[in-house]
Amino acid sequence: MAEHKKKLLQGNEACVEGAIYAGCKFYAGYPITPSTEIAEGLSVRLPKIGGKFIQMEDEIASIAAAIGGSLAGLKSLTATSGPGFSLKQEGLGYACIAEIPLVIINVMRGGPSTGYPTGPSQADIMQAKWGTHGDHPAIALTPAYVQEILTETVRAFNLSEKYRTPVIVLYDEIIGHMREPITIPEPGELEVIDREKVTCPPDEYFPYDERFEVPPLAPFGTGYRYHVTGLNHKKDGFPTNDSKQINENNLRIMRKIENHKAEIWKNEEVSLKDADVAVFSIGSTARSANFAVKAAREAGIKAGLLRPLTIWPFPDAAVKELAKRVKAIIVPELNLGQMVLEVERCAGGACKVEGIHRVDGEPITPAQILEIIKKHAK
Amino acid sequence: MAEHKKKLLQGNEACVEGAIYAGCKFYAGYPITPSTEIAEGLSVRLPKIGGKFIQMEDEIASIAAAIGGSLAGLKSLTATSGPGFSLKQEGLGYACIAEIPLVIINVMRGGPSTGYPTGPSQADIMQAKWGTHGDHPAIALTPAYVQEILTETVRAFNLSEKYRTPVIVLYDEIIGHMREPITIPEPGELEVIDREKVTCPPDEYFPYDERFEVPPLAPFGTGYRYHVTGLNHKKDGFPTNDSKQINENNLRIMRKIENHKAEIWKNEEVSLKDADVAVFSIGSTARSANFAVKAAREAGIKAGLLRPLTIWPFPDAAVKELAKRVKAIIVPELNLGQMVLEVERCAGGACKVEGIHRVDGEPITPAQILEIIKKHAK
Amino acid sequence: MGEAALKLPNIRINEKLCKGCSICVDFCPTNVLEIKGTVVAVKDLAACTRCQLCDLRCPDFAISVID
Amino acid sequence: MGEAALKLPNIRINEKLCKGCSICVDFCPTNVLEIKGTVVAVKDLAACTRCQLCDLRCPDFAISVID
Amino acid sequence: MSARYELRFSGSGGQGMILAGIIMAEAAAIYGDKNAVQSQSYGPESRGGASKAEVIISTQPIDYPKATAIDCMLAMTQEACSKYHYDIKPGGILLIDSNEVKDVPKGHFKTISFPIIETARKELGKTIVANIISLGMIAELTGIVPHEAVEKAVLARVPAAFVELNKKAVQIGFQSAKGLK
Amino acid sequence: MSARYELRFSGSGGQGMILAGIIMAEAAAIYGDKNAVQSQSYGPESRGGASKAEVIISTQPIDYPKATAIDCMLAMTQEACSKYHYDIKPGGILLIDSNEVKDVPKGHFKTISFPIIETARKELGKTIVANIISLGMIAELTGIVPHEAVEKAVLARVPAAFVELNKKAVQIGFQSAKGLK
Amino acid sequence: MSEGTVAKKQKLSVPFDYDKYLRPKKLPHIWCPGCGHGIVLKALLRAIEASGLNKDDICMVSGIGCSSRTPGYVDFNTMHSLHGRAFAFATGIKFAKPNMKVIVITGDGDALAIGGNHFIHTCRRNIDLTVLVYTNAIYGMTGGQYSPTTPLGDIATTSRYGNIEPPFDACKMAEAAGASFVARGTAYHTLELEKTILEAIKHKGTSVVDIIDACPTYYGRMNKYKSATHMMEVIEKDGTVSVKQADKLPPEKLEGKLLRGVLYKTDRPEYCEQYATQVMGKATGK
Amino acid sequence: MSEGTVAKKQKLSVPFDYDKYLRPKKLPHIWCPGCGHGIVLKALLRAIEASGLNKDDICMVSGIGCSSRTPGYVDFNTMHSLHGRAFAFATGIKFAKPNMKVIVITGDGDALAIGGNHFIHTCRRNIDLTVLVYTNAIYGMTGGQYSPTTPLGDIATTSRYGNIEPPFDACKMAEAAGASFVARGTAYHTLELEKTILEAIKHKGTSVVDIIDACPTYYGRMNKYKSATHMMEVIEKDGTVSVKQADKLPPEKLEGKLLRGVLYKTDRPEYCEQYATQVMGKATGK
Ligand SMILES: Cc1ncc(C[n+]2csc(CCOP(=O)(O)OP(=O)(O)O)c2C)c(N)n1
Ligand SMILES: Cc1ncc(C[n+]2csc(CCOP(=O)(O)OP(=O)(O)O)c2C)c(N)n1
Ligand code: SF4
Ligand code: SF4
Ligand code: SF4
Ligand code: SF4
Ligand code: SF4
Ligand code: SF4
Ligand SMILES: [Mg+2]
Ligand SMILES: [Mg+2]
Repeated sequence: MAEHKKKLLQGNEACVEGAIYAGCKFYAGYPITPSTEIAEGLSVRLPKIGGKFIQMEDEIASIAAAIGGSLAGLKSLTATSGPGFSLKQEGLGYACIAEIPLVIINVMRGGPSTGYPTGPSQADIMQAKWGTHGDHPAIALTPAYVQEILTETVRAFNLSEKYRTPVIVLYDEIIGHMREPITIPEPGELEVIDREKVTCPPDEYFPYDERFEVPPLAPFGTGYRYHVTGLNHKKDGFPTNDSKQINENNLRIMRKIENHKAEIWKNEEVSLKDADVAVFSIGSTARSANFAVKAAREAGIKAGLLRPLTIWPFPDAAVKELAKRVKAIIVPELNLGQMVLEVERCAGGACKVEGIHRVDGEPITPAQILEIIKKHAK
Repeated sequence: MAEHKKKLLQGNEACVEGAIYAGCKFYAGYPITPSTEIAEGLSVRLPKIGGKFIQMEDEIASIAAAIGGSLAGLKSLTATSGPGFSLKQEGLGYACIAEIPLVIINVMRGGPSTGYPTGPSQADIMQAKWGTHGDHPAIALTPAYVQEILTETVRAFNLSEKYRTPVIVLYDEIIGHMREPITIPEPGELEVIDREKVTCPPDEYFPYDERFEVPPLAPFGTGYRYHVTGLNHKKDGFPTNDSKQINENNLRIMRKIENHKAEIWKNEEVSLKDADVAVFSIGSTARSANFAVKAAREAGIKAGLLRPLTIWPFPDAAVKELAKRVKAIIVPELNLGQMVLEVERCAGGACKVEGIHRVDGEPITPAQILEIIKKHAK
Repeated sequence: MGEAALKLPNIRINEKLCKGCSICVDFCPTNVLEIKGTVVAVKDLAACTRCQLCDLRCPDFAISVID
Repeated sequence: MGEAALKLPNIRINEKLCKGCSICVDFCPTNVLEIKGTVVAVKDLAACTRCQLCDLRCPDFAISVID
Repeated sequence: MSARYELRFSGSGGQGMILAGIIMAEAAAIYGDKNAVQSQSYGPESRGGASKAEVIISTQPIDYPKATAIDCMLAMTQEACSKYHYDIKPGGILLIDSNEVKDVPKGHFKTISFPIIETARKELGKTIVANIISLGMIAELTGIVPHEAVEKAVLARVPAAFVELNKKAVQIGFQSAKGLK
Repeated sequence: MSARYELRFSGSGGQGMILAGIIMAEAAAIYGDKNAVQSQSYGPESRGGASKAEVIISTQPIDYPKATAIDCMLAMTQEACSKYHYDIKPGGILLIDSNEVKDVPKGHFKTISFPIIETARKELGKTIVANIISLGMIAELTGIVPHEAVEKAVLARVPAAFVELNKKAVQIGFQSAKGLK
Repeated sequence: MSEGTVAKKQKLSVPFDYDKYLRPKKLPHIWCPGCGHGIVLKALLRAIEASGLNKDDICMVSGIGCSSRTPGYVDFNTMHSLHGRAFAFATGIKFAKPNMKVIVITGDGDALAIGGNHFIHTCRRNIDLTVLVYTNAIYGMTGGQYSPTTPLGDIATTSRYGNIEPPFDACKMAEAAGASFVARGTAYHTLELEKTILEAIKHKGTSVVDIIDACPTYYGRMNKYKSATHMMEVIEKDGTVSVKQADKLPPEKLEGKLLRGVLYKTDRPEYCEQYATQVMGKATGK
Repeated sequence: MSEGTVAKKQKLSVPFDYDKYLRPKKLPHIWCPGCGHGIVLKALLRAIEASGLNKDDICMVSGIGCSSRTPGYVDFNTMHSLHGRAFAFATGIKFAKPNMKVIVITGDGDALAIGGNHFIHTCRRNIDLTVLVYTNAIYGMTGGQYSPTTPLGDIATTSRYGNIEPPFDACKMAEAAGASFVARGTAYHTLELEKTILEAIKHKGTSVVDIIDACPTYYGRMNKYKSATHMMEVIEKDGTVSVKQADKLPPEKLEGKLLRGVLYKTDRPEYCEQYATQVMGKATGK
């Protein structure tokens, strides 16, 4: 039975399956390597299930249309890669302050600029948090396996609807394009969170009601007429000039994520309990790390892996705790040093922190990681 | 004599003076509060001195045109604020990898999104480093006084020409719009670095020659015909597929800044030598901090101020050293916690680090800072 | 109708909304209105022809004329 | 001129550049060319009218005809 | 810090409060021998509503550019007066337009009333120079900058055609304030 | 890790190397009882040039998806062969098209030559199925996946009109390889 | 035909109850004394009344600018989005909920400078959006820089020596890009504008109305107009000719004048309908 | 008139020495077998030869796409910029160095999808750029998604059920936006194209040449064209009519056909010149 559900899919195809499973009904995007297969897949699938696909004139229009689709009540997705992700930054900030659920996929390729379009990279991690101007909440998920791209895409939609905020899914070209056998879950097998329905009378509805941690969002056209703006606003959505309200507006959108970090975090641990040396890694690099950790264990070294599936909010609690009980944390990443800065900060001097960085378009190999593990195990 | 040169100018007007002094001959921009006065000033001034001003159709076109102007040999500037800065991110990455000198001013206003357009903010600091996709070098300067906006604008042009890289000047709306008496320096009073002239025969010219740390840039139209691309490229500027060369390309643009951090850094210290409690602050907030530090000293507390004028590359050496000899570093900033993360990382647990954050559109007052200084002095 | 013609129109001015831009004054064909201080005022009600131009062109929802 | 007409044209093919797209073959009015393996080859040089269409439409700088 | 003198000019957008602030700062720092910084607050629209300009004058470098305890504040409208008077320091001065500000705030400061706009209209036929009259008055009331410096600063900022008008306005300000101290 | 079996299919863009890799992975993981991952490398243009697909087959979960030491590699062109043969492991297999690869690389692996494309043309009249023939050969040479699984996987991937053609191709592959072991 | 005569001919139910469509607590609006944006808004509200649409079914989306503040004052589903991007946000909303009437309010800067690409692509798709461009020849919100509709030679804070960039004709652009309804109106001709907007709202497909109105604060002051009234008379009244009149006028009388009224109208398949029938239809095998 | 006849009439110096303008080491280029981009490039190089311009004075700027790879192969001052932004980069270069001849190479996606706004603003300013749009009705580089010029009903990887977005007419758009020279050519009519490009290069002001060429790999395959040749015959030869012929043809014969040749040409002040005389002139009191 289960065998029939097993398929050999590309990471990007699994993303399509995840979106469909999560109830995504709206996709707006603009093609870019190596994320295009997501758009291609959804252009075929969505209209079959009453969903809509639109190819917009650019990435800016894509995120705007996706926000519009979401505000009109459809779970919405846009997918892109580096250059397109940079262009979407202004729209991302809008979704944050207007509190519109939205999922954004960034299949990371070599940068900066046009860089190395067909090469893998993990160099947009910091951008996922800091790319748009002003302070804003950030949730970003980092699957490493094709099956996980499916489940994390579903989780991204869930978090985005639950917290009324854009959620980013980051994965590198390697897992975006590689194929693995995966199982499409049965309906009901994975949790799917739908937008909370608004039931109060329209004149009692405030789209940014501070009484709620996450005020429910009534889709446009459902009888709740209200105002949405990217300006700092009051609970009724209208712009304000009052410093108290501006403050409250800015803090509330952060708080709703900050207060629920523990629920948003998701870490996978591999033989970490008794580890002397830990590896902290995501995506395809974490797969190398996993291989290396197993090899280290075989060689008698107590190595372990902390693999965050939520990179933003940064898993600081886990890293702080870990730093106290290991000699070193090794941070291999396909960039010139991003997560390693956060790990260093959280470690606060409690253990050594060493990054392994690679930006030549090739993956970090298990051997590279193993070597550094051995160095710190001594 | 000097009196006649003294003028009461707005921060943004001082930026205009700085640009003119530095030899800026090309401005391309799109209006946005609170940076518009820079464009307005240069639209009047540039054509008087043989320079060119163009108002483009948006911020993306603005940074592109400015890069074009620079490649054609003119020192070029573009200025903007939050939303426009987000839109310029893709172009910024292009300037980094193509190594085109360029100065970008971001007069910071309340964000995220449209936010609070007339309110001050310091919430684009992390964006200045991480806003564009992929790894890339970043230089960002942070003046705090009107006079300093002039001198730092000149320094920005100098660094950008010297290192063939975009340089960002970040200041908040308060100093952008406030007026102070300033002195326009005489020609020769400040150093002005012009682009190194290329003299080799055209067939020996390689725009990305690895033999130089910073290969000189021959402007388009001067007989050196070469290729410029945002793809990873070889020394001749043509795209490459070779992992060694991709690696070298990515590392070299970082290295040229990394190796010269000490020259790029610029810190002002106020009574820091014997300080027990230090404040780390930039822009208008540093002015409050200065006030607070003096008040603390008057109250017998050994407080001091470390005020970086170069925020990127982050002054890690100074902070690391400082952390070892103070009880606490206080980081007041008009955001919800940006520089404080870097300070924490550099402190590495050696002293306490506490941020003071404010995002209600009002400045952080000296009293707010003094209170925290007192707390840590105990 | 004849009766209505005899009755003077009722020109309602919302002083809180009027910004004194003078558009209604300038376009009134029969000089009914004037600016007084910073807002509009009726100067010659009898001359009003109920043409509605003042209302139609007021940018501020500040004036209306009721038959 | 008469002499030139007698002389056969020189059709130069750069096999390193030819991608075998067949455009030159298809548009040659007198069937001079053919695809051999993966690249173009001359089949009937005598038929060549020197019309240059093969050169003009070759996307790959791979063929030229010298009088 | 005691050398710090804080002024606030408030009124409605269009009454020239920012210009008054700029001129005062120039009088102190360009035509006088002090330091000065001038700043202002905009509403989010950058147009309309209450408007304020602040000037800090000091013999020392000025760090914090915003008011902390106002030495002298001008209020040309009721809205501005009510909104902004709260941080006048004990012993400070509040100068109000007597025709505009009817609800006079109470506090440990000295309130001086004068029909500034009316004076501008009556004496000079132009209400537009009310800000310059008030500038003269403040110079006289506070003594923080010499009259000559204020006059020079005013004249440097106005177009040639309005030199005489403004000269008169600032003098009227000096004179009017004399009797009010 | 010893359970890890690494395959590489290389040739030029358009020869169906990636499809061959996908089918092999499906044979192992969908129609067989193993795990498999398939990955590929593109040039920066995503078109033309040498192309390679890699398949890792294992009885255990597969972490690192790229080749570390190749058990069996196919090279359909000289360029691909020269570029990609370097990490075949000692004792591994290199299958080459004997008409295409003239400069046969040396190493501690077993090289097997066969006119794959020519066979496709001669036996089936279509060079397009050369990749399927090679797939059958590799299945036979390596024994890593059962023939039935390979056949099922091939047939599931091809359009109905080409079922017979491909069935024949894969059988030719199985047969041709038998004598070459 | 003067606007006065029109007023008499057009059956007016006066005074019009604007409050029905306003969020009255939000007034006074932020627009300067004499700003044309308020006049345009009134014409729009009357057109909406005439259209018989239900408030719940109307969505209004704007970008950033003085004009783009309009949605804040009206009691519909309203969105004040990003500078230049209103079209794209609106496309998402409309495509997701095709039964809503989606109106885009935008300024000449918002629509034609930063938003130019979304403007033309909206027209090309012929998605059913009603687009009102408030064309005041300036960037009002940022304090008076020249816009893509500022006439040649005119003064703005970034063209102190006179503007050298030729202005766009939004109507020509819309038509070339594929909009199926293209019209122009002015704030001065407010009743005619109401009719034009009503026609635009009723049209199925992208309808663009370019509306000439005045920014007395910046454009007016810098270009020596004495008042808002003066601007309305010179620019809107004397500077335009209705298409109907234009037919009867000799070419010299038309020179330098913009045409008012419905300039282009055609019947082309609408995007959302096409998607429903062509794409979803084929995908589901219907 | 067939291209063969043209070939005979137009004085050909054959074989043309393309190497003079190429960076021969960079060949073979990355384009697929039969891709029209190479044919267009050759016409361009011949036109440049005919223009007599010096290589040092020529700058070529492109965006991103297969077409935008052109600058890498030619020996000028070349810039491969960002997707859609070539116009803006080129504007900066031209404005900074008005003596250079700046040529923009762009694709239908690059120019008309993401770059649409810069395209129309370039035309509006009438800055002296020669713009060649390689229109192959597809996004080639990313593997065959529909573009703003894909015909209705056609198949692409994102329009598997048939495209429902009406295509742009780049020439109409350019003219409406203000370009002072607008023309169309095809790769098939390569000599005519050469002449058209030469005229565009010689023109002062923004000149736009929309060039229909073929992407056999994606657009061709998905839409059942047998070969590059087949595409050139059906789309380029039979699908277009030259303006000269068009005058003589009855309307039914023109239906569904695109016009070739110079479609619009006028003399309007050029941006850089205006800046020099109007702005710098006034600023310096000259
Ligand atoms: C990305 C971005 N760039 C610039 C701005 C600044 N800005 C706000 S409104 C505006 C122009 C508005 O002009 P227009 O659309 O004509 O509206 P008006 O104010 O004239 O009604 C500009 C440039 C912004 N908010 N966002
Ligand atoms: C910002 C950004 N978005 C998307 C892409 C991906 N991309 C590269 S080329 C291209 C389309 C190219 O189409 P076209 O301009 O028609 O050129 P062609 O390849 O057809 O010649 C796209 C979408 C990119 N490089 N940058
Ligand atoms: S209704 Fe007509 S006549 Fe009466 S006040 Fe208004 S404009 Fe004047
Ligand atoms: S038009 Fe309206 S706002 Fe203007 S003066 Fe008349 S009533 Fe007042
Ligand atoms: S020149 Fe003409 S006739 Fe000769 S081969 Fe070429 S196309 Fe054929
Ligand atoms: S047209 Fe050129 S590339 Fe094509 S087959 Fe002929 S010579 Fe070869
Ligand atoms: S600035 Fe101009 S456009 Fe804006 S509200 Fe004022 S008059 Fe209207
Ligand atoms: S994909 Fe299409 S456009 Fe690109 S090179 Fe190949 S044929 Fe040309
Ligand atoms: Mg405007
Ligand atoms: Mg194309």
